[in-house]
Amino acid sequence: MSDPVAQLVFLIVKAVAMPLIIITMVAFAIYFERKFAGFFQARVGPTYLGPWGSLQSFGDVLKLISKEDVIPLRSDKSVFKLAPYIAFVPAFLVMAVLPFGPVGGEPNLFGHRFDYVIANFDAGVVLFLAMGAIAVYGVVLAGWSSNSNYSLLGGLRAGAQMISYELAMGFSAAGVMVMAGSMSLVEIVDGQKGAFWEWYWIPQIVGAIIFFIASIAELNRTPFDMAEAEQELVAGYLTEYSGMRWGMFYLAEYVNMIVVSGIISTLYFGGWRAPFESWNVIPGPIWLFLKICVLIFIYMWIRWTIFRYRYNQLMSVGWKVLLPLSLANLAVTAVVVSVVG
Amino acid sequence: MSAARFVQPPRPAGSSTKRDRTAVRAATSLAPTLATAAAKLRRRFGARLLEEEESFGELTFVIAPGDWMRVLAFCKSAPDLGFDQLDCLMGDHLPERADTPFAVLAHLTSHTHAHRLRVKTFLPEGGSLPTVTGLWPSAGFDERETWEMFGVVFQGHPDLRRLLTAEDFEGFPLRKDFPLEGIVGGRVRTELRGKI
Amino acid sequence: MSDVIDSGTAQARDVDATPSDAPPRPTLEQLKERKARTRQRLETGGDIMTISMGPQHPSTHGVFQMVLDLDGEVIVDLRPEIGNLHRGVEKLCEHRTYHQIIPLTDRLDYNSAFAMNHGFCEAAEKLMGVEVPARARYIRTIAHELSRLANHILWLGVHIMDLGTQTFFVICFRDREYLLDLFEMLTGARLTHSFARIGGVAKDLPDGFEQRCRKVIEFLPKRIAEYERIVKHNRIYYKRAKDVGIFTSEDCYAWRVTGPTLRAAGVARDLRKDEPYAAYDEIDFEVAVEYNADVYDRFLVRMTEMRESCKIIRQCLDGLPDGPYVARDAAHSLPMKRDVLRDSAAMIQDFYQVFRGPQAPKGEVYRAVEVPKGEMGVYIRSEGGAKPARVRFTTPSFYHGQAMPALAVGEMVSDLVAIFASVDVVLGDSDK
Amino acid sequence: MTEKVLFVIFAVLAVAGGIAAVTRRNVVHGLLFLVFTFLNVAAIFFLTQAYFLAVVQIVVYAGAIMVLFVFVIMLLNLRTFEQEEQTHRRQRWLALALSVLVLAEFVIVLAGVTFTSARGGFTPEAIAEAGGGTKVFGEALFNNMLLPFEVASVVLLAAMVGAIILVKREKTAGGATRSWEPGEEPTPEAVEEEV
Repeated sequence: MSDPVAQLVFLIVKAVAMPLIIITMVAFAIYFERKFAGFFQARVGPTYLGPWGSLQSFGDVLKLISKEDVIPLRSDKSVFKLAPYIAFVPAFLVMAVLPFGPVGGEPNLFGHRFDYVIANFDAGVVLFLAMGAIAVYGVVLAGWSSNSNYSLLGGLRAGAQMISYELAMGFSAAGVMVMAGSMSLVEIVDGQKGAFWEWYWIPQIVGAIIFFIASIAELNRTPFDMAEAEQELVAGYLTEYSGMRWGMFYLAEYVNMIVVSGIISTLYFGGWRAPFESWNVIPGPIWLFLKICVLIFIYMWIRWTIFRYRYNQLMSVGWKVLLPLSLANLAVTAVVVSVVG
Repeated sequence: MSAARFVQPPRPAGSSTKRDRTAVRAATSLAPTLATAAAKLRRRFGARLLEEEESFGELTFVIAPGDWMRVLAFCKSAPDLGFDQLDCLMGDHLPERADTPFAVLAHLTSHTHAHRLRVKTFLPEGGSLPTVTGLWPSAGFDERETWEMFGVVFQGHPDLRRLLTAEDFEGFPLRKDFPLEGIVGGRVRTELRGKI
Repeated sequence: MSDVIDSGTAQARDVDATPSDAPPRPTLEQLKERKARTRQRLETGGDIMTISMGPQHPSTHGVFQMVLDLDGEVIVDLRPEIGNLHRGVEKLCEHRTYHQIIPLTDRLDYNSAFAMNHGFCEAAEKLMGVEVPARARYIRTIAHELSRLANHILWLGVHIMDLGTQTFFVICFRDREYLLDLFEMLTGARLTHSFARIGGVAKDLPDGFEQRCRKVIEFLPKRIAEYERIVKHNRIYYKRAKDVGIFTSEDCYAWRVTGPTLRAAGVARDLRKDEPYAAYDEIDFEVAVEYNADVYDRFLVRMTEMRESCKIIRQCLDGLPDGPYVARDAAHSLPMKRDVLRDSAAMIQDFYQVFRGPQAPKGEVYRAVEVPKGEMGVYIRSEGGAKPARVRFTTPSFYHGQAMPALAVGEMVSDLVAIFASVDVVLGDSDK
Repeated sequence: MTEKVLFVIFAVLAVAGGIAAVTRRNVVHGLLFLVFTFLNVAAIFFLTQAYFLAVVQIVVYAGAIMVLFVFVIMLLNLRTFEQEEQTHRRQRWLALALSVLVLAEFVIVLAGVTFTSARGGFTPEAIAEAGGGTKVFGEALFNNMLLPFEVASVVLLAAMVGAIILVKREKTAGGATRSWEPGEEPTPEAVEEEV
């Protein structure tokens, strides 16, 4: 088996396995979200299906698929049907550029080189931002095509919010790009050699915090869940959706959460690297998985404890606080990097 | 006039709140401020106050429908009366009064003087009163309810629609001749939605 | 239940302890100016979008409907619509004896059912001239304050949930459970108690109630401190609630908005003090007052009220007199149950009351009491006999819902839910 | 070979999307097809290994600008658009003339270019040697073509300011009458006179 053929086989294997792994993670993320919610609220959460209720999400998906799919009479039907897919697909594409282990170097598998990334190309961070921009379409179009005022308000809120926070997110990620001297996620991880105090989160602490906050807004989770603010807009852009179409938005939300956690781990927390170099005997994917789990837990923790912002407060936080801070962070980083080295 | 009340600090703790129970319970005589207010009303309107009744420590004046606005406006604006809150405006049906079977009652409260007054007027079938929403906006729902329950029209009310019953309900449910059971109107006539 | 309480997570920590450098109280003019500032948002013009918020909506607390005209997210006009829960209680009252009306009043404000029973009984007693014995007055005070606690805790959970935190709602429900357990022990029902009777209450305090009740009221202030720790100093809550939905004392008078909303506007108006009933004039407590007239201050007022309620209950338990729990008034009251089983006169009275009803004199009365949501007035006109000729419940929610346009126009949709929750509307109360 | 097949597929899709974009009556559908075209163009950039350019194409065109576009369309009433179509009847001929002109321009430019010359010295090997596509792109933009870049940004800024001024509305008082506003309060004098 020559190397190009092996690479092709590896690529197919990775491209098939990755979505499956993510979908499984999503199912358990939903399960854990509900378990954590129960824990925070002094109740038990799902218990019936599977051991400790752990198969609940699969049951839910079956239920959603078998439910009637209601499409409002006066909606824009083609757009209404298209919107869930637009929201669902981009998140997966980002996983293609996320390294989950070492890339390049010596042959490590059956005499061939197995790269722990699906596609290594030099604009990975920008691709993440681009896919975020595409995912907005799903939400905005869902809101518009439902022909409901609540949906429209939710869609508009989501659109404005995602655009505003994407700026702060991009600029804080630019700090990391400047430090690594590259936009490739693989090279960003390569730049973070060593133990955990050598990762980018210490020099880029401001950027990391801004990126994290902006990612909450990007994910539409409390305290920034304007788009589907249940107490204000019923369910925002999801108001008219039902059955598996609604389920796809719901799943997309969790896929996004996993992807964003992966991106944050890669940008600031050394990606697949172990916190101490001697611990690198444990393979990279496991470390990345653990980091993603911790970040997801923090997202859940925040969701079940914090109040929701008002819409105009959200915008002023984004434009008046996060954006200037991230710009300043970028400027300082650029000056320091060009002076020091 | 409410400003005086507004800056009043909360009662200090422990200041004797224990009152003489018998005095409170008996409460047959009117509060002194209310006596002053009643005297002032009598002086102002004289014979226009058709009846005056004092029972259970409450004071009631019966006036003619034509004086409704005048008396209530005076009650609100005169400093000694100072009825700044309309506690409740309601209707009543007394079929035994053949000519004027409908009563409209206004319960007034004063935050300045902490006293209450009831003003009452009797109306014939199909009678109407001027609205007092200009004096107390809270009369809006009260007047709508009185209209839908008794059929008393309030002239000049900004939005006199049915309030509690369905918009296509027929009849005036709180009149004594309205049956307790059975179906009277109230069938869903969708073509009327938004028009009544 | 006791072990559950003891294992609670509450720490005895006094959170606020009024700071000595409290901010100066705003004057009425300053408040009006602040309110005018939100109204300025209206002057932007633009296209209007009309939304029907309710009758089925997560934060209208029932079937309240608000038709909103929005300019972007700013509310330009608001039309409240009620009546979706109308059950014709007033009409029913005209066909029931006074005793039979009491269960109907439960269904008005079902979150504080006893307060509603109590208000009606006070009015009926005023009409019939029934003297309530001391023990009954104290038991009524206890039950009334328990219902105030239950109502405010539920209010708090719902209010906070409307601002986006679902966890807090469950915490509040957990603590409301202790109060409902007490009610269950006291009255046999958790929600609709029908516990008050003309001239007293339905039953005496059951055995063990006092110890249990004391435990709960020892424990609740710690929980209230915990709520404050979570909510009062939360930055997002502060930003969402401060200077939102300003409603000055003048507005309150004009729209007949009473209760905590009025007290948050700096008016120390509390019928428990001003027109005392039950045992309130024999007990020391303070009226909670705040001065900024916004959502935040309404929260503070309710927190103080809950502490005061605990204080009142403790005093009532300490000074609980002996004696009958219902008036010995053969013409108007039901007899005590234990007498019915022993005494033929009491049995005759029981039959008489159940089958004929209390014989009220001719006349009309209006009696207002301070229920948790505000002032509830009961008007009764009697033409003699066992059934009233006209009953009118002047319920607080009716007016609070009506005042929504004056409260919320100029604010944003997100504030609307906070404001609507802050004035505390329950639809059973509003629609009658 | 694969590359060429893929190129043809994407190019056909892009052109089809472009045609659909201008022929749809529903403006939102038209815009969606335009986004589709942009995505296909981005895919073609991917094929030429211009990754950075492809991603930027998505971010800028498909992402930011189009979202704003969708916003504008949603907030305007679709019906007013159809009416405006009728009012601008005369501009049709002008538009036709202009489009012919632009097409001629394209043909002339493209006629003088071969694909090898269009690629210039930037072969994949040369780009890799120079430090990756992003670096090459940045150097071209900020060193060799700095002046045009800055001129373009100033022009865009001017357009932005103009748009803001156009959009900003005159201040109008909020709705004249509100349903809940109570009637006028009678003045004490009027009450006095009546008595």
